[in-house]
Parts: sequence; structure tokens; C-alpha cells
Amino acid sequence: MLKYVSRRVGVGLLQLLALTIAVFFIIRLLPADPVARLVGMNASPEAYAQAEQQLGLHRPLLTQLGVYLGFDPEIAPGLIQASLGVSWVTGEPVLKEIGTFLPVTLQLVTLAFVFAFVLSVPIGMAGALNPGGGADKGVFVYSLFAGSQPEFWWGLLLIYLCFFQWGIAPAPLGLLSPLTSAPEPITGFLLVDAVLRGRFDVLHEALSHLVLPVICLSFVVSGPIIKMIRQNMMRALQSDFILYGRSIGLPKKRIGRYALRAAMAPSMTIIGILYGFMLSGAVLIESVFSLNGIGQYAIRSVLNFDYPAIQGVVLVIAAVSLVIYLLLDLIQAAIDPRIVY
Amino acid sequence: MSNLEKPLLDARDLIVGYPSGGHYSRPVNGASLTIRPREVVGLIGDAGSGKSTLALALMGLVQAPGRILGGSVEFGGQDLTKLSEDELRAFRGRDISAIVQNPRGALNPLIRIGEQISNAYRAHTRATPAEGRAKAIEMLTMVGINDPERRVNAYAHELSGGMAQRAMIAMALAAKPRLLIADEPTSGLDVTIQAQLLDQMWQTVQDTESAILLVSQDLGAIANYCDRVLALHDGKIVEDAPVRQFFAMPQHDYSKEILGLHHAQGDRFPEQVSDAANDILEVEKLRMEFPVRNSDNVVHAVGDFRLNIKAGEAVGLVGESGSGKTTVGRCLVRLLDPTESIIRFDGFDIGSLDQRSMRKFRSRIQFVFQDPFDSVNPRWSVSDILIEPLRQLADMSRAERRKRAEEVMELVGLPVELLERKPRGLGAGILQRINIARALICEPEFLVLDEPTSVLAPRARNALIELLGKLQKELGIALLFITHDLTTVRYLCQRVAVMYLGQIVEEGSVEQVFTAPRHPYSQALLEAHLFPDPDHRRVDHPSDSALDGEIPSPIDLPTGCYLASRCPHADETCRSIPQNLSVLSDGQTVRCWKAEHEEEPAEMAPATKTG
Amino acid sequence: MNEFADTTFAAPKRRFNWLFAIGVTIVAGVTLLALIGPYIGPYDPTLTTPRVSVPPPSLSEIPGLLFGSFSNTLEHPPHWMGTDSSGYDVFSRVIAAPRTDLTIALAANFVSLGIGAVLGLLAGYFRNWGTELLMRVSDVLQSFPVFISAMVLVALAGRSMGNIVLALALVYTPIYIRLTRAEVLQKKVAGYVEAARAMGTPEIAIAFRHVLPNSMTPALIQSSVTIGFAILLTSGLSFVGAGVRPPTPEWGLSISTGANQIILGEWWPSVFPGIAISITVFGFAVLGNALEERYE
Amino acid sequence: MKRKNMSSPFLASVALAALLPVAASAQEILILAEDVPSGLDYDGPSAAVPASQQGMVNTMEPLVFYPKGEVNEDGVQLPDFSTIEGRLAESWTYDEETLTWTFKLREGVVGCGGATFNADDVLYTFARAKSVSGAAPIGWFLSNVSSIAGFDASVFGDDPAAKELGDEIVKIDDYTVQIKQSEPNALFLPALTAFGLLMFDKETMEAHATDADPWTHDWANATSSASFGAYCVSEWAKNEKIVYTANEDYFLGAPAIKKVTVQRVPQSSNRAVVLMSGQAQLASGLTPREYDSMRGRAGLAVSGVTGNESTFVHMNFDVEPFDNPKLREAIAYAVPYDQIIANGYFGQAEQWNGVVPSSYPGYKDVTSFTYDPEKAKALLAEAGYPEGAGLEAFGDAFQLTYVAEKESTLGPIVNIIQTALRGVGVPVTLNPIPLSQYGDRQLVKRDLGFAINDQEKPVVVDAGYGIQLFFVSPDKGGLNNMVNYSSDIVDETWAAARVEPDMEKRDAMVAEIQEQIASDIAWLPVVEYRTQWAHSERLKGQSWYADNAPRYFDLYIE
Repeated sequence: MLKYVSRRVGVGLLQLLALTIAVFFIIRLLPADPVARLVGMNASPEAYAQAEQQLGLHRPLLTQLGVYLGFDPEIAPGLIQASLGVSWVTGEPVLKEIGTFLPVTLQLVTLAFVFAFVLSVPIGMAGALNPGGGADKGVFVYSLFAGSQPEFWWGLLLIYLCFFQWGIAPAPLGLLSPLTSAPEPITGFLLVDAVLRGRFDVLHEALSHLVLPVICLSFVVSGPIIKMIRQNMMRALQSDFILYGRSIGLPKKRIGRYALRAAMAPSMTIIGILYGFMLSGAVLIESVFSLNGIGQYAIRSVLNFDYPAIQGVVLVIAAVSLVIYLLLDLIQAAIDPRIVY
Repeated sequence: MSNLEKPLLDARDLIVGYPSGGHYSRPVNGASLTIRPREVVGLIGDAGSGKSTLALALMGLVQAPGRILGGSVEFGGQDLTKLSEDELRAFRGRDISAIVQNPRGALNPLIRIGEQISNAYRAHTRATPAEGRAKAIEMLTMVGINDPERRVNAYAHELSGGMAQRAMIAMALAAKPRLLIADEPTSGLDVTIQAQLLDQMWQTVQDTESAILLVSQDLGAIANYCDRVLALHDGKIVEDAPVRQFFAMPQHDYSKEILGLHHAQGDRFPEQVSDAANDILEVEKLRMEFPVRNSDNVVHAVGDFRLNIKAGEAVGLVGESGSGKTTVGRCLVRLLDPTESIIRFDGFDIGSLDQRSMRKFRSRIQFVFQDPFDSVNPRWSVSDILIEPLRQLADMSRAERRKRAEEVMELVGLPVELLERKPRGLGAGILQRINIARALICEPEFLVLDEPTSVLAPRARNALIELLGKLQKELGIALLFITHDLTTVRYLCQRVAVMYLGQIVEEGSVEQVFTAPRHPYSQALLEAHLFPDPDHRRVDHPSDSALDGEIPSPIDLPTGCYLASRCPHADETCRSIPQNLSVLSDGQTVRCWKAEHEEEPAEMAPATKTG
Repeated sequence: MNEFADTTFAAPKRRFNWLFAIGVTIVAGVTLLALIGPYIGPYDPTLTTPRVSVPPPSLSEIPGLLFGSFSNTLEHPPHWMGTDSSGYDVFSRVIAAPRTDLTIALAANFVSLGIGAVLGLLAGYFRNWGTELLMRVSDVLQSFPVFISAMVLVALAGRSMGNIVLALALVYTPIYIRLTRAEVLQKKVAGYVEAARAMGTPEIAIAFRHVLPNSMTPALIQSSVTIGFAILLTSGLSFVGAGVRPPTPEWGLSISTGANQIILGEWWPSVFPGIAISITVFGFAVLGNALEERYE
Repeated sequence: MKRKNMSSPFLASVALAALLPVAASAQEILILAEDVPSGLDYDGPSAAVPASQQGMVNTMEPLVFYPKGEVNEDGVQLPDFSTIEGRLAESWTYDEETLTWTFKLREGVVGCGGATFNADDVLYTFARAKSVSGAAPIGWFLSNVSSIAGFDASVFGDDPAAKELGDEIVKIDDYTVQIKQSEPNALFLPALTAFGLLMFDKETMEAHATDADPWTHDWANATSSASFGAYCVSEWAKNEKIVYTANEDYFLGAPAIKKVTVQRVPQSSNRAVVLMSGQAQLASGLTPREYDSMRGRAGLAVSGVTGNESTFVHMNFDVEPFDNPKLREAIAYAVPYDQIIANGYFGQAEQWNGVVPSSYPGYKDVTSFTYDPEKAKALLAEAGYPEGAGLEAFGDAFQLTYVAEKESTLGPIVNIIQTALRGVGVPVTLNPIPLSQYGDRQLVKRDLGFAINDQEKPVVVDAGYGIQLFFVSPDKGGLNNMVNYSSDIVDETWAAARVEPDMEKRDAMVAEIQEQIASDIAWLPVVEYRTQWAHSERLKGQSWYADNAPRYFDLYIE
């Protein structure tokens, strides 16, 4: 078990290293260099050189890579020193910036996932219990429909209806109204911080701002989750051990519990993949609702050719995905004793 | 056993239907049967004949979307088909219980077996979880599982097939049902395990005074354990007779057909080939080891294997699963690269040839696989499947290939029209003939058959064995027939080799080995084999040469005789000294120093006589 | 009967036939529009009209407009779905968009299917350090956030259909590699593979002639879903500014340009293309599911 | 439909008022902006970002500035560009012989850090600019274009002495400073008004210096600025918001608005919505359509001024076939100016007939293109491409490039141009690219063939500066000649005008240059559009400056 986890983490680190190096070189292929943005209207060759030097771009590529990885801590701290470098746009450490953007996204996606999951399990089960019945058809069509929706469009639609037409939702302006001061961050997750700091006004406000985006994301993600639960549940109900359980007269409730447990184990992998996908796809909902999440940060970084920020974002998102995959694999192993590491 | 006793279960004109294309197909169509208290009844029928459907329907269970369309099942004065699901649930497990094939799939993989047995028990009693656990231990002890306190905490996948089947019997009998429906309980188990298990089941049921409905395709199991036999055909019970009568004088055509081979053979053994014939295959040495993933250990699949086969001779290679017999077959045709070998085919050492050089021998050595469905490419037409070897190995025109394909189809008794079909929808028997045809298309001199009949229903199996016998005589091909089915070997082969843990432990003519096995393992194997002979029922003759326990791990082999840990005759010498294969005076070889010294065939019941 | 009673062997085979029909109809309709959509609209989808932000006709106006357009008495053909802030006819663009969306989706799907199937075959059939490396690389690719990779690509080489196809293929190839590999791992131990080997067929020929064709089913079924999702992603990419170039008719682009106005009450430039995406992707999902039920 | 639209924002705002705290009291305002400052160091990496400049001009103070001029029809106070008055400098004298300016500094000016302004701060500011230690040396650049002695390219050499302040700027006493020019240059005083030469508070800056960062770039980029302006930074979360509080000691008097919060709301439609809901008092950077929909809405006002923002078509002389003058002219006649004004700017623009902002001193009307497709076709035929035949070969060249981030503003315009040009046979396609890439190609690579540009605003208010910036050959001192225009007449005349001390003569030369540029169609001017911002009706004191940043100091709530 421990051996398995450490092996996975080891392979993961190697993969992240490969990813880092790949991204490092790919973004340096970009046809535009970031220097122009800095020098602005003054494009004299001297100023250009000055700006280039400022960014460290005058060094040979491999030296830059070395600096980024942390082999030249005299020049600047790098990965080995737990630094993702400094953003070229804001001059802030990238790690610190990601630390403020990532929780927004994680919070949104996690809420949406929990919400979707809590709804989907009973719905998916209801479908599986009576296959081919009216309820099942409804559940099935719903799952296919929800799973194929453009969530950003639903976001716009909800804004139009709930905010513009009916006035029942707050303006799509991020987590807090501009005049509310956020509590001093502890974890970086606004909802958690609000509770920890006893700022329930902030909690209420943030939650009311999260209603629409969470509904949108949950709606979309509920499709595949319901479909998967329904399918796994059906498969479990068709399995030999359920038939056998019935043939020795186990009570209905017991049969249901057997089946649910068997349906959950294989669902974990897909949940992980969905979560990872949502994490990088949340950018659409973020921009519709002006949430300052990691997707917005990523877009801003790419648009501004902010190399350290791009590298940081890719690395962090990939790392988060890998960690989530690992966690869900471990949960699956906890549910299913056949999986041994 | 008294016929006057009131039936425990009485099913009348039972019809089970599955909707298909607007109407119902009826796998069970008017079946009637009775089971009396403490009676062991066999139900026999082809694969897909509806045996399992009927068995489940007797408990009021039908797999959706099927339904019971008519008839009645009377049990304890109530018609089960009229009961609500909740009332039925109470019946199941308490009054009628079941065990099914594939025990490891039928046990919940996520829950410890002790808890499962406890759940089954508590479903019908007011027992507390602690009492349930105690009951589980008690039941596991009863079905003969060692160390039940530890085993209750095991998961299904941690048990061997035989052990899982015992656990299932424990679960099924926990609430003391009056009828146990056993649906193919031993399919997929090795003969020695199968015998142990059926013995145990039989014994347990005797102790709990339950009745058994034993659903099986295996005539041996039916003959050895049942009091009465029912034959299911076309959805009806076509024959209902006491076991001896059934084997001696089957009435219905279907029964006659499945007993056909059994009757045709009689007591004769196949004729030996002439001593003058050349050895087509000489295996002087064959050793095969597989590395274990993430470990330095190796699996010793085959060690010190030696065998000669004469041109035109059929040799049976028998042994339980894990004995390495399939690996031997694959090494001989170089589907596997042996770790160490000298394999001479027609004088050439083919054991160490690279795949390219091996190609010129490919047309002379062919292989027939176990699973007929799996061994043909489902996307190709039969014709394409057949001529694939010709494309690879022969230089023929399209027309020549086609002609050859038609010839082999005729040879295996299939209509040429089938050539245009795809395998989808063809039965196992037909597909296995196609496989054999494909193996024969290059006119090989030597054919390895790896359990070619194990997935076939009795009728198809009989027909295929007859075909093989005929082909071998007509074409004069040498055969290595790998199987665990001793009945077939006895019918088809001139010589037989018995394998255990990667070694041949005994080898000789079929007559020698079957009538006078020298090695304790051969003795146990023959002993455990359920010959379809109701006159020498196992339950009537408790045997003493049964083996204990299960086969040791091939990773960590014993120092001395590999059988020592299970052999009833083993002593300190056996445990410490490795055994060599020695030729006895009558040409038989054996790997047992005791047998070698005795030089006397061990005494044995004439198990091969027919009824 | 209790609800468990008839659930046991529940595969509801071909039970959703009506749904399958809907899927086929939608997919066929979209395919037809991809062929003729750009030519049948009342306006050129890439040329503006002088009328900006015209709302769609109200229900009561429709009969009059219908009559007018058949009798040719109107000043100009009606804007059935209004016009957007640049003066494009929304209807003409909505029906011209499948050409773009479907082309991208199909190309992305088949590029990734082709590459994924071959790599998946190699990775599954020949297991060595090289293919192990391939799988690890594919893992890395899979953890690469799609929008970032697409935006980087677009920044690298400009907004073009080719680059979007490439970005999507990058996302989907690892999926196909995995799918095919998993199937190959099962199929490569099939009897017919060993049979082919026993008759001396070279490994590479076994891999391509026996294993690959028999391992394609899951990937082909996945295709329908993938095509649908590719349409979603294409529109999402347009939404973040990494999609096709304006004025190419593309649903996501229309939603994105209309998004700024929706909050001022100008809903039509976004809502109609959104409905089109919603229906189309649903159609592909339904079709994919029907295929899955049929062949698995 | 229409009626509903009018009423629902009201509903929405009622609901919002219930959900959210009431926005602002009389002393506070909330401003919605595309972005908040990314840094407050004008030599830092974020200086080119308008949002950062807005932060600088409100917290830092120049030596000199333009006085108030007239008030326009929207009630916007405009500067008087014809003269310059003192700010931190009370007065000055200029000695033409020695090219030396002597500034008498204002006494008793207290900054946010509590320090009092004096000559050391001026010296510090110029020394810092000359050190070129920041990422983008704007201070050096402005000093350089205004010919302050010693601020030449040698600062980028290896000689550390060249980076140090010499005798070109000297402290005479605590409140007197002398600055020497290397040649006569009329841009000197205008350049001192720009954001890139705002005065630093030496004391505070040095308090935050480190060994690695002696010029306090990091602190200025991350924490606050240090100067003597009307506002001080009190809270700053990058990418989110910045809060300013009034500098009660500001030398022009305590600001009326005591607290200004600038909130980042990236999407213009969202800024519009919040403003309409009454939560915020000012929003800028909306699309013309959004301004249009807000005009006349109860409680809101839209103020605008035809200042220095313009839209023009960029055709690169180094890219075929734009080197063909007839083709350039044909395109000039194929652009539907009136339709662009009506559908692209909702009437808030006028056709631009010059090449520098019409509000700048020295501007001259020099062009008069009309939308005339027939003439355009005739010119196209003259150019050798009748009906556009032969232009397909230049498909890549006709990608009309624009900044993707400005899609909502420029989208309708490029679509109109695209449709119109295709109507006369020019095979135009559209190519939106990110701003950074656009900037790189425009400024560094100079390879944009065909583009639409609405973001060039000469920071120094002078027609001549605009000319030097955009039209002079690079080797003759041109700075941002994005179309690779090269005219000997322009280069030579500017060389003379630049150092011409007689303003009348200079104006005549600058006019001559504009004529030449127009006849070559170096740029194709399209419109000058109004710089607009929407605000609460009660927020008065609107003013406009050449940097397009509002001055919070001027505002008050009625």
C-alpha cells in the first residue's frame, strides 16, 4: 500500500517533470515574445534588450530551464526551492497567485460535484431499479441530455433569466459584491475562511453568488454521473451475486446495499476523470460568472505570454489531477478488496 | 428411499417465457417433476436447454424480462407461483436454497464471506450479528473448510474455486433448507477437487436431511451421486428414471444420444501402433519457467518433461489445472519459447529455432485450441479462417486454396455452404470442427489438441471425439491430446502421460495406466474421476486413496517428491529425495521410488467397467 | 412483484428505439446542414446587413412574414432569429455553422481515432519499455488542461480550424489509446491470435489483421460521443477566444459574440446557436449510446 | 419586448439592493474597471497597462500640468492644451542659451508617507529613471524624447557611470532644481506632464529599498506608490481590487471623495449591469452599444469627449500589395465611414480627417475620404486589380488583424469593413489575435500587413510628438512606425521642426508633414471616437485628460 502510493507519487513526479520541460520548450516556441508587452510604446533596441535582461530571457535556453528547475538558486529560486517563479505581469510569485486563484476553482468544482453526486446517486439508482420503466427512460434521457450541454450557454441563459428578467439572482460578479471585504485568508477557500473567521454575512453572500454557477456545473456533470451510476447499478443488479443473494432469500434492503456498494467501486475512476476535466473546463463558467478562478488566471497568462505563470498553471493543474486520480484509486481500493496494491 | 413418500416439491407443466420480437420464447415449456424428501435427483440436458432456468423457476425466480407463464410449483402445500415476492423471499434460503456454478462470481466480491453467510442466516432468523458469525464458523467447519475462524474473514477472490464453492454451500445450507438446488456446482473445478466437493455436499445434505436437485451435464457426477435422473429436452422433462435404469436402458432418443459414446465403446482399449513406427516427436528435455511480475521468483510451469510420440500415435496428456500440460503443448508448437529444451521433430531440434526458421515446420505441426468461439476471428468468414494457414505457409492459387478448404470441410463433416458464413451464430461443435479443419488444411503430421472438448455439450463432445478417432485412423496423424477428461483419453489414445506440477509422474499404454496405475497421484486421479457408472457409485464405496489439500505453489516447489504433502503413503524419504522417472519392466514409466520398488501394480477397483 | 423481481438480467436491449430514431434524425439533419447549410440561408452567413441588433419577429408577426417571403413582397428577407450586433443574420449563421462544427469534430475525432488506435494497438500488443513510455506520455497529455493547450496552440499558430482540430486531437488521442489498448490487452490473448501465431503469421500482421479490427468496437462507439463533445469543446474554445476566426459561422462564436449583449436583454444572438449545440450534441450522445447498447 | 427590457433592470436592482449592502455613502465611490493596477512603478513591467497608469496618475504628482480649459457639452472639464502650469513646481524659467530650465518647487507639499516634497525628490526621480533598473525604462524614454542631457542610449552600455545622474540635473537649493537639455526641444514641458515622469517620494521609496533592489521596484510594483498625489493606496489585491483613500494633505486641497474602490470586472457587460444596478458609481471601457443602452437611463449619465482616441486602418508598406498607392486609395474609398459611425459607435464618433488627434496642438485637417464603392472599384482597376482579380494571391496579406480582447467593440467594425471590402472585390478575412501578440507584431516585428487599430494615443500632447512616434523612419528617431512608412520629406521636416524653438514656424512645418502623410495614406484614418464613461448621475466633476484616466480628485457626489 505505502509502496504503491510512493511508487505512484514517484511516477507522478517524473511525469510532472516531463510536463514541465515540455511546456517550458513549447511556450518558448510562441511566435510572440513577452518583451514587447513590457517595452510598450518604446521599442528602441536598447530598451528591448533591457527588458529582455530583466526577464532573464537573454540567458541560454538550458540555463533558463536550469534556473526554473532550481539548479541556479543564486539567480532565482526554482522548483527545487518550491518556487514557481515570478509572474511577468504582476511581479508576484506565481505560487502565491495560484494560491489565490486555485481555491476559487476547487471550491466551485467541488461544490458542484458534491451537489451533483448527492442528486445523481438516488436518481441513477431509481433508473436502475426499474429498467425500461417510465422513470428509467426519463432518467436515461435526462442523463444523456445533461451530459451534452454547453454549460457556459446555460450560464448565460440563467443569468438572463434569473438576473435580468426575474431579478432573483445577484449580478454575476464573482464571489462577493465589490464592496464586501473578504475575510483574511486562512485556507484560501472563501467559504471555509468565512466560517473560520465567523463572517457569516460573507458566507451567505458567497453562497448566493455560487448558486447559479454551481447549478450550471452540477447540471452538466450530473449527466455522466447519473449515467454511470445507473449503468453500474444495473450491472451490479445483474451480477451473479445479486441473483444468488436473492436465491437464498436476502432481504430487499440488503440486496440494495450489496448492489450500491458494487456500483460505487468502479464509479470512482470515472469520477476522477470527470473532476480533472471539470477543473480545466471550469474556465468557461468562471468567465461567464466573473469568478477569479485558475482558468481565468490561465487565460490571462497565455494572453500576456506570462511564461512563469503558464508553466505554473499547467504544472499545478496536472498535479492536482494526478493527486485526485490517486485519491480516488485509493478510495476504490478501500471499497473493493479485490484491488490490492 | 421410498417412492410412497409425499413429494417435497411438485412442479406441474411449468412454462417460463422470455419476450423476443413480440412473442415469448419458452426455454421451459411444460416441464413437470417431483422431488421427494432426502432424495438426490439429477437433471441433465444440453447447454442452453433451459436447465438453469428451470432450476431457478422452481424457486419462483426468473431472470427479467422473463416470466413464469404457466404451471404450478407446489412446495409444502403452497403454490410458489402464486406467492408475492415477499412471501417467496421468505421461502428462499429457508426452504429451498441454491448453489450455482462460478462460485467466485456468485459470492459478493466486496464483503467477507463470514458476513455473507451470517447475512444469509440472519435473513431467516432473528439472530444477532455475533450469532450469525458463530453460525458462519459452524457452517464452514461443516463443509470441511480448515481453519474456519480465519476463513470467515476472507474475501471471495482469496479463495480457490473449490473453497468458494464450499463457502457457498455453507451459505445455502445455513438456514437448513429442505431442498438444495445445485446448478452445475463443479463446473470448472479439477477432478480431485470436484470429487471432494461433491462428496462433501452429499454428506452435508445427508446430515441435514435435505433433498438435492443436481443440475449437471456431467454424466459421471449424475451416475455417482444421484438416485434418480431427469432429462430435459425441448423444455420438457423427457425422461424420469432411477439412475441405474437410466444408464442401462435409456428410453428417450435424447437420452440414448447422450449415452451413445458411452455405450459404443464398451471395454476395449484402442490398438497400439506398431513398434516399428518412427518417433515423429522426441522431447528429450523441456523446461519452462515464467517470471513473476515485480519479483525475482519464477513459476516452474514445466520442469524435466520427456516424451516420445510415434508417427500416427495418439498420446493423452492428463493432469489437473496447474499441472503444466497446456504449457507443454504450447512449447511443442513453439507458441511459447521454452526456457531449456531439446525437442526433435522428425529429427530436427525445433525447441531453439527462432520464429522465422520455425515457419517451415508450422505446416507440419498444428494446434487446436480449447475455446472454439475464441479461436476464430469473429470478423472473418469461415473460408478466410480456413485458408489463412495456406496463405501463410503454402504457395497456392486462389482456386487451389478454395478447393482445399472445401476438402477439409468435407473431412470434418461440415457442409461447404458454411464457408461463406461468419462464425457469429455457429455452435461450439461446429466451430470446433472448423478449428480442426483449419489445423488439418496444411496436412500436418502432428497435431496438439488442447482440451478441445471441454466447452462442448455431451452430444457435441461425443460427436467430436468420434470424429477425432476417425481422422486419426484415416489420416495417420500423431496426436497429443491434452485433457483432464479421462473418459475421452481412454477412448481415443494409445498411450497416456500423467502430469503433476510440471512433471510426468507416470506414462504408459492407456490400458496399463487405467487398469493398474502405479503412481499414487495417478491412482488418486483415476479414483476421483467420475466414470459414468452407476454400479460403482462413489457414495457407495468410500475410498482411501483420496488426496488431501490442494496442489502446492509452482513458485516454491517441494524438495522431495512433489506429491509428498498430499500423498497418503508419503514418508521421510519421499519428502527429502527428488524423484526420477524410471522405466519399469513392462515399458511403463513412473516417478515414485516406492512404486518402482514394488514393481507391482497397485490394487485398484476396476473403475472403467461400464454398467 | 417487487422492484427487484424483474431487474436481475435487465439489459434493456433495443428498448429505446424511439430514442435511437431521434438520435439518427438529429445527426442526419446536422449532417445535411453541414452539406447545404451555407447555401440555403436567406443571407450570406459571412456578410453583414446594415441592420444591427434586430430582435426576432414575435409570434404574431411570423405568419405575415411567411406570406411576405413567399410572395416576395418584403423589402428584404425576414431575420427569423434576428440579427446580431454586427448585423449578421442569426438564422443564416445558425444553419451554416454545422459545416464548421461538424468538420472540426469529425476531423478531430478521426485524427485521434486513427493515431490512438494504432498507438493503442502497439502499446497493448507489444509491451516493452517503449510502449510503457508511450503510456506515460499519454498520461501526461491527458492531464494537460485542454483550454490552456488550445490557447497556447492558437497563440503558436493562429486561430484556424487546423489548430483547433490539433488541440482537440491532443485531448482525444490519449482516450483512444487507452480504449484501444485495454481492448487489445483482452484480444491479444484470444485463441485466434495464438492460432495465427501457430501458423506462422508474423506478429505485426497478427496485430494489424487480427487484433486491431477486433479491438476497434469500443473506440468506434466512443466516436459518436467524441464527435458530440468535440462540438462542445469547439464552441467552448470560441468562447475563450481560441476558436475559429470570425466571421466563420460557428455556434460557439455566435454565443460568445452575443454573450456581451445578453445582459442588456439582447438574448437572441446567443440563445439560438446554444439551442442548436444543445440538440446536436444530444443527438450524437443518443446515437452513441444506442450503438453502445447494440454492440456491447 | 422593449418595454420588458426597460423595466427588468429596475427589478433586478431592487432585488440586488435587498441582497447586497448598499453601495456607497456620499464620501465613497466604487469604480468598475477592466483591470486594477498590476504595478505602480512606471519603470516596472506593468507600465504599459492603462489600468496601472490610472493608479499612478491618481497617487503621484507631476512637476507641471495643463490648466483647466473649457467644459464640453456633456459637462466634462477639458484641459487647456495651449499652456502649461505648475504643480509640484511653482514656476520655472528657461535659458535658451544654455538650454537650462530652472524650477522653483512648491513648499509644504506632504505626501502619503508623511514626507515633504523638495529638490531631493526631483533628483531621486530622474536618477531612478536614468538607472534604467526597471523592466521598462519609461522615465528614461520620456527624458530622452524631450532631450534632457545625458539621457541617451549610453545608459544601456556597460559603463555604470552612464547610468548615474551627472550635472544635467542639479539641486540649487532645497526648492530649486535645474535641468539641462542637450538641444532645443518643445516636447520638454509636455513630457513632464506624462505619467512616466511623475515625482517619487524619495524618503518613502528609500525606506523600502533593499540591497537587491536599491530603486524600490518590487515594493512599488507590489505594495504601493510613494508620491504626493491626491490619493494613497490603502488596500490592493491584484487582479481584484484596489482601494484609495484621500490624501487630506494634498496641496490642491483635500479630495471630496474620501475613499475610492476600483474593482476589477473583466467583462464589459458585467460592468454595465452592476452600474445599472446602482451599486457602483463609475464604469469605463464599456462597448459603444452598452453606453448607448445606458444613455438616458434614470439615475445614470454617460459622459464623453472627443479626446485623443481614434480608429484607423493600418496597411504595411513592406507587405505586398499594400505598397501600391492606388490600392491604398481604393481601400480608403471602400470603407463605409457612416455605417461604422452608426452601427459600430452608435453615433459617438466622427470621421477622422487627420493623422494626429484633432484636440492636440498643431492638428490639421488633411484628408476627406468618403464611402464610394464605384470610385474604389475604379481605383482598384487602376491599381491593376480590376474587380479584385489577382488579389487572391495575397490572401494572407488581407487578414484584417485586430486585438481579440476588443472583439465586442471592434467586432462590428471589422465585420462592416470586411463586408464592404469584399463588396468591391478585396478578399478580406478577419484575424483576431491576443493583445500581446498584436503588440509584438506591431512594435517589435512590424510585420502586421493589414490591421485595424483603435489604441494609439500619443502620451505627449503634441502633434509633432504624434508624428515622431508613428511616421518618422525608425533610423531617424521614429519610435512606433508600425506600417514601415518612410518619407524623406517627413523625416527631414521633422528633424528641423523638433529643435525649432519658434512655435509658429514649428506649427507650419508640422502641418506640412501632416499633408504629406495624408497624401501617402500612411494610415487610413477612419474615425475619432468619443472616450466615454458611464456614471451615476449624482457623480459630478467629470474631467478628461490625455491619458484617459479619470482623476478622482475632480469628482464629487452631488
